[in-house]
Amino acid sequence: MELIFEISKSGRSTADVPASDVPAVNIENTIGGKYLRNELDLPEVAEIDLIRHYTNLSRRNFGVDLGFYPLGSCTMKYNPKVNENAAALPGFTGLHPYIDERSAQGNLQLIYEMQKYLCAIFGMAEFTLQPAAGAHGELTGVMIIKKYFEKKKQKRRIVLIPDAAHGTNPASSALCGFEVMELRSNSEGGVDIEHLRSLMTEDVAALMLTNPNTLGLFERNIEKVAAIVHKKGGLLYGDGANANAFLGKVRPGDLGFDVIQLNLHKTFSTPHGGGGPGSGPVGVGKELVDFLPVPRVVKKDDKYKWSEKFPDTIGRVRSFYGNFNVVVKAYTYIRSLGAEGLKRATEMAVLNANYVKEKLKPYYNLPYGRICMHECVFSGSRQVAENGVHTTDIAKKLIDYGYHPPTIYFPLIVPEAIMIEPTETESKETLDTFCKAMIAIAKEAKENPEGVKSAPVTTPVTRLDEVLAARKPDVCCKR
Amino acid sequence: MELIFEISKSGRSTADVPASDVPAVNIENTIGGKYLRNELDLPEVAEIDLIRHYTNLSRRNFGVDLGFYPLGSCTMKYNPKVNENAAALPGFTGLHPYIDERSAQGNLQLIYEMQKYLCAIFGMAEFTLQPAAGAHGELTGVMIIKKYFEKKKQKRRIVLIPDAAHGTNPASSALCGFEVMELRSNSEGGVDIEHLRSLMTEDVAALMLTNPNTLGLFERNIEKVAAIVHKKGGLLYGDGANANAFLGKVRPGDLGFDVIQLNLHKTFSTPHGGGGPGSGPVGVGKELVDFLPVPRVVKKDDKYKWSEKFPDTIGRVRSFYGNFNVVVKAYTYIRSLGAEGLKRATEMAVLNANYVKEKLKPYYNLPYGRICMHECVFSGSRQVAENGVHTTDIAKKLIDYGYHPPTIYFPLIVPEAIMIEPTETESKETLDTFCKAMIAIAKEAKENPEGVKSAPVTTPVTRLDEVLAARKPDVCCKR
Amino acid sequence: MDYCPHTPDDIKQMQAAIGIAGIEELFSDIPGKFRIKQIPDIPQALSELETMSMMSDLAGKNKLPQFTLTGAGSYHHFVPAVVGHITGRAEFYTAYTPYQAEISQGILQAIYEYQTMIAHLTGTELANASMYDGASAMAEAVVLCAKMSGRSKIIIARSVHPEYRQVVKTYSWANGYKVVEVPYAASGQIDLDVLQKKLDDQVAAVLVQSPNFFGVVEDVASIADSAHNKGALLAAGFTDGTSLGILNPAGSLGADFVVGEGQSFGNPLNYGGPYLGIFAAKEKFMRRIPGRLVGATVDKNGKRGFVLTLQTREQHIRREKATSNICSNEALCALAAGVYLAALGKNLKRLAELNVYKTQYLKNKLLELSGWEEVFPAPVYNEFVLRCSDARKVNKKLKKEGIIGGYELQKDYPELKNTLLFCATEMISKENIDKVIEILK
Amino acid sequence: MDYCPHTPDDIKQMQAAIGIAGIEELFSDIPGKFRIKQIPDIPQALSELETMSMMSDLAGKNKLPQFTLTGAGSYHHFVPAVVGHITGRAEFYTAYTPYQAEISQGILQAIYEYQTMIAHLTGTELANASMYDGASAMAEAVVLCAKMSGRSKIIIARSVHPEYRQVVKTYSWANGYKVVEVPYAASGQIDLDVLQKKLDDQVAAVLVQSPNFFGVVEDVASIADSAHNKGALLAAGFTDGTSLGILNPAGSLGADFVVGEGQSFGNPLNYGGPYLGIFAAKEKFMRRIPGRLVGATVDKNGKRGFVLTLQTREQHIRREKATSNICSNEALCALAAGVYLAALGKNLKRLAELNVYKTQYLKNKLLELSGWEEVFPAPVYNEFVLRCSDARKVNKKLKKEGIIGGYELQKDYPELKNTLLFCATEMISKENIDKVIEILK
Ligand SMILES: Cc1ncc(COP(=O)(O)O)c(C=O)c1O
Ligand SMILES: Cc1ncc(COP(=O)(O)O)c(C=O)c1O
Repeated sequence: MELIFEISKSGRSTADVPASDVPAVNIENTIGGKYLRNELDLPEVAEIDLIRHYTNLSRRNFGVDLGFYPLGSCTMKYNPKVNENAAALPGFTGLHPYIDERSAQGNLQLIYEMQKYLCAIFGMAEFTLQPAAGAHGELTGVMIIKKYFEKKKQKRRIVLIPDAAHGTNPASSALCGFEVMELRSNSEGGVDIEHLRSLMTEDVAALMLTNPNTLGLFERNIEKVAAIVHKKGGLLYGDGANANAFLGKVRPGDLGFDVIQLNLHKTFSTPHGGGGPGSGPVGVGKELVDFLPVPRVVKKDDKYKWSEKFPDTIGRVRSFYGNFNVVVKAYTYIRSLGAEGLKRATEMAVLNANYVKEKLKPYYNLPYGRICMHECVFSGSRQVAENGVHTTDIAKKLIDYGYHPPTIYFPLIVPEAIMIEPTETESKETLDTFCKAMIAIAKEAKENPEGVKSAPVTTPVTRLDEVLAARKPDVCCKR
Repeated sequence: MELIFEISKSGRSTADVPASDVPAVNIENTIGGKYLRNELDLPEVAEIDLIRHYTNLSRRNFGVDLGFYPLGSCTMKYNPKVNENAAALPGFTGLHPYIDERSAQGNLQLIYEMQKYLCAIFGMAEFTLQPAAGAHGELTGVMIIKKYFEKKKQKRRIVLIPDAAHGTNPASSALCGFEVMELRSNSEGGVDIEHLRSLMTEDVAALMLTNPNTLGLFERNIEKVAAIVHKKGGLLYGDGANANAFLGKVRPGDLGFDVIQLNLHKTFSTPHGGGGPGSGPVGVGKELVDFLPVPRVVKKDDKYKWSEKFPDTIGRVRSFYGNFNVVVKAYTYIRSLGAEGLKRATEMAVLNANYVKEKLKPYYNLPYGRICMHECVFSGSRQVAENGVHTTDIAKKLIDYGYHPPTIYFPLIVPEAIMIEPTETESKETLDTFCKAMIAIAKEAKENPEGVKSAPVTTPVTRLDEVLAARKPDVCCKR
Repeated sequence: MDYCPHTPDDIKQMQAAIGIAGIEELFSDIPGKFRIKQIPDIPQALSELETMSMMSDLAGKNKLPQFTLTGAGSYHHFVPAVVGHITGRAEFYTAYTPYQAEISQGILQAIYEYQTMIAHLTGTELANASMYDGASAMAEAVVLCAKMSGRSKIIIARSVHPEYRQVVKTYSWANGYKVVEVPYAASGQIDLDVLQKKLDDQVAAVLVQSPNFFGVVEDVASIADSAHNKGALLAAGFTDGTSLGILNPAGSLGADFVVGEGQSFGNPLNYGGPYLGIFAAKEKFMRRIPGRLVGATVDKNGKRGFVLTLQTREQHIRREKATSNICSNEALCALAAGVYLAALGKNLKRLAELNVYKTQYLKNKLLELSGWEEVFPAPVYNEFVLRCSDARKVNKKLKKEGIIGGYELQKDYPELKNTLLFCATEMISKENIDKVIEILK
Repeated sequence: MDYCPHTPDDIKQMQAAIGIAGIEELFSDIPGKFRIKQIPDIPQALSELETMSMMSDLAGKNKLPQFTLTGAGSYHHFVPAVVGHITGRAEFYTAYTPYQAEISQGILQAIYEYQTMIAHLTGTELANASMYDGASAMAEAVVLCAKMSGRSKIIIARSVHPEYRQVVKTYSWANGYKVVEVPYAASGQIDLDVLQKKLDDQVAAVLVQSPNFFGVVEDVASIADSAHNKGALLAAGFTDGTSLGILNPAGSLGADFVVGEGQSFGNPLNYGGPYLGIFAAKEKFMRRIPGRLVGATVDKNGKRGFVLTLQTREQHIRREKATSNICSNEALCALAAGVYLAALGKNLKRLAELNVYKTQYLKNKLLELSGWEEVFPAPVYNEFVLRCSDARKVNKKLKKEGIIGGYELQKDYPELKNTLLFCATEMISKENIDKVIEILK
């Protein structure tokens, strides 16, 4: 397709500007010539052409609304439409962040209650909704940990992170000045307890644990893990991106987690927007409440207001109050599902993942044979060894079957990883046809590996040259 | 794609029903068993599956927002998004038709003003917005004519209709109890004046004229035509579906038209919705105002109200007040364009049509070589004669080029008609690439007629068996 | 605003290609004396910002009620979010009638599914792709019955929606049919005795609604028998489509045609339109019914696909001999109805039951007030008629609190003085009803 | 509501396939003592109707003002209708980050176009696919500058948005950087003398905004010179992005990074979020900047296509050595910004001019009132600071009429007692302003 710049023609525009109802002033005199720009190089397109351009672009994009999207670790569940409609109410979209609190009682109540609900669901003492995404929440969480030890006057340099962890975990720790040490997984896909014992010194601020981890496996020894960490005065951080696995089943706070970040755009069904906006609330145990970012909503006599009076706060991690409108969608979701609905979501998510695991395990290598939680991780190693067909090839072939591929090559500890997260909103029929496709691909990999390797063929472009893209980067159209 | 019934599974649903907050009553006792149904055979689908079903269906449909849609006589201009947003305001969508008039002053004002604007644009004395589409407007207009003569105690049986007219014209006349007589076109594509003279007796109630007609040609002798009809006491009815050709250029009222119906979903850019809703206002000259349908909006002391006090009215042609929300969009359009904008729309529409006509006339038979108005009509007869390629084939081939085909096989007086209406919202670039495609098809028709005849090949289905559909009709899925 | 993409340079080039020196030349066929320079009396063009603010102001001049207790042919039901998300897909709403089937499979299949759902719901064997509204659907049934039978007398129950009766009368007048009204009995149902008396071998069609305008469920089976006994056809309508969630549909009770308003199925109130006319029929009428029909067929490779079919009934083929003049219908409203019905599924029954609960609660609460009495004893769905001492005053009181009260029947039925037609859908909460009672106490 | 399509029968079959007797078995890895039966303290599930009515009630507890004269980092601009129609396309908003390029060309190309527009607009050579917001974009620039230079002192103008300064301080504290604030001069611009004094060879980055928090346009060229003289990098922000319609962008004036809030471009106020952080840079920083980057490339057939590129900067490849930890960004907001900028095109200049006209009119009218005086003489875009006798009282008076007044600067700048930061965009009409003057007279 043409670029918007390529259909631009001088003199056209979509949006017009009203004539001024106040006197015009001379801009040069008012602002000063040296501050003004000479050119303004933006595309010039008529409304019909703009709409066609972006509408046709949208048709080259795959979303959950088109079909199955089993992208592991991303929890691409269906995004209920009522959430969208609720969040679009002008009472929510139209408020300026600095409007007086009396005019924003609806928003403040929503934020306050959302925090309470999250506390109830996760067993934490308090939540902040300020972080804008999961990784932002991690950073906030790690900052809280840093502040905690600063307050205690303890200098701890290290954060322990399992080898299976998501890349944001080490990156967030590093962005907070910590040194990262990798914790090995054991043969069962859990924490290598001995290794943890050996690493867990008084120089360790925290263990960042994803539970269930990125293999989709629940840490059976969680009690022991928490004890080891706490014994040395360390804190247990939970990456809650996988929370869809345990709503209504277990609460991280009860398991000993001191800090946890959530991904509302995963667990709580807010749409991912092609890469955001998300929302990454952070929950903490009692000990850490004072360090939460400001401002925080406080309730007094049935009125809500913002307060910055928390002297031990880490400060702010974002302007205003976070991705408020995303929170509205997640709030709507929680209210419409209720406790029973959230539990059922988790149960069906785990049921779906185990079902897919069982169906596919005769055809693909399953590195960890345990019951999985909300996702299952296969390895394409058999296909590589036997047919030279890589996981990428399998993924691309799935596109031709009408599916978004699973997450691939993550977690890093599984070679040729294929990480399938069906989510609870998919029906048995969908899983059955998906598994059929996966099985057909396994067969084709044997019988006609080239057919798999040349996929996809049904897309507007075939496989793209990523090496070229990185070697000769073109990230800005030069006209 | 599967039918919604084929993905149905007992026990699923998308929309739930709240628990009752009032006491339940026994339905059998309350209503009586004999009045109750036993089964309710509706599809049962989860929200995710419903959304995927209809979203994927939508992707098998072509709209103006995807590309060029030169469907002659249908004026498939771009539908501005601001109109959609204005019409979606809850103040417009949320009102019950029987709400008291004081609570509906906004709507009443809009209707009142819309009628005035249409009067100004078309030079008529009064308008009604009650008819729901063009054909409904025609029927209303013909009823008004019938009433007029009834009132005059004249029994006129006949309505004259040119051979080039749209099928709704004779059908509407017949639905009003008139006998239809066909008026011949002359070699120039205009009214055969002599034939008109010979047919125009005192038994003729009206001449139904489309001007410009369905050949896209303006009736040069309109003054003479009107005089002949009026001389015999007949009325001149204008099918205003082609009004996009003359906004701000000429007013039907000035030309002698006594009644005219409009198609807001053509001329005034309201989207066509895949076949409706439309809106077909009817305008009349002074003589006919009393016969308009009721209720009518009247204004008194800056307040608006509905009135039924028009004893000579034909009555009602529809419940309530017509397709009000469609009118909102057309009103928005008129207000945003203003007089200048409407004129410019017409000018560019006519310019575009003539441009296409000039570009394509070396390649396709042009039965009438005159300057055209907002559309031009070619004939595929050359391609039939030389290559056995029919207009249908050309149309289907255009689909493979990414275009919606023009109207074909209409008007009936042009063999193998290809009726192209570009509308004013299309750019020169779009017309140029479209013409290139048309020229390429003309070439392919010569060089590889089978290639044209086997089109389309890029669609989810190839050519469909219409004969089978009519011979063994399946209009309701039997499960 | 200006939606034409033409730059001055484009215009110059295009003029040159056509061989004209100025746009005005293109209008030379219009006799000069009639040509105008500008439309008079139209307000100035507005920018998009000005347009939206002007339109918001206008919408703001309407006063949305807290809630409304009037139905009377237009029903406030909850519209599930999915409906708007689907009808808002540009591929659907910016398309024309699907003349070119290969690139219109989306709307064609959706309408085929709609037809099927409506046929099942109405107890008939088929339904068309939609008519303008319930009233015109009924009027078209009249025309069809008269044409098929060669008879020209039409019997209509007085308990049919007053506006529908007006539309039927207008169409009948235009075609020279005679319309005879049959009164309602004390029960609120049609007076079967009078009906039988008026039925003769000149009657083409009998028209009733069930539920009728008073909310009362008619004994359609008996009416059908009476009509058929005299060789007349029965076209039965309904008021609120959601009643079909529990009521035995007229199609199953012998009606030849089921016609009615489909607004209840996912279409907003919209001050009366756009709505959609439902037209369903027994199979034997397939080749005669008005309106578009989508049919299933196969493509060259044997793959299922959908087309507009049986077009020889239609105006563009048959012209003055067509069954009807309808061309554009209400496709997008039918799409909404299809999505709505697919979304509810069997829950339509529960929704209908909920409507009954609310209605009975409202009715019983009102009847507890002094001076209120029931007018019709026959069973009702979600509307009912009560008499009180001063209907206008009741509505005024409610209006003050932002509540739209009942429909005052006296306007259309002079004999029904101080009666109000109330409606309670799922949108009315117990709290709402209790408030009404509080106000009227 | 329940979004799981599982019927009891489905569940039974799936359990059998897995070989379990009940769902609970799937949770057996969770130590029994921690397992709960139900989440406590969550309100009961709601139907869709109840959900919407509950949410409407909640939204109704907010009071939308008639209009607002506060900007201060969040700007009320008109959003052309096209923006919502595009971001409302399900293919866009229900997609994840485009890891699989072949079925994500839509968002990839749209973001590539966004990157290009932002680069041009900011006078830089490239821009990333978005950050969380303006404040975190600035903070990420700090981290990058410090990492690249090995220096750890950060200079920030006190005229930078107070919340941005707080975010910068938080990130800096976490990384052990020292943040030094430079005061504003009497003009309202940064005090260049103090800046120069504080600049030493330990300074990694200088941070300013232009327009700054007071609405004042900074002399970015001079600031850039000063910074570069000491080997420091300049990250220049802005407040209202529409100012770039007329102002010479910081990128053209020597800034190494242009960071700021993109909300003004087609994103609603939304009570502060989601917004989008703009991060633009000179070409030489391409392989170091945080955030996603879309790049053009070709497919196997040589056809142009787009991919996420230079991913070795990112956390999923480099983990703790990554440039930043950012993963999800604000793609849909960036899409909105791209559509907005493409919709306005060169009209962005006219829009910016209109903002200036409105602002000057408001300012001059207020200055005509007795007791009002200008605080800063330097040129402004669409915000300005005035002093009056009682700022709180002014806002209270306006509030009574449903108008949000100016931002009270005293909260963040104790020395600026009784000063108000006003903003007038194209959304404020002359009538609005005249009304304000009438109220304050
Ligand atoms: C396990 C895990 N943690 C953290 C994140 C980061 O979340 P976000 O993309 O919202 O920053 C992800 C996202 O992919 C994840 O899968
Ligand atoms: C010339 C003409 N007249 C009348 C009509 C009928 O209009 P509608 O489809 O709105 O009933 C049409 C529609 O195609 C038309 O082209």
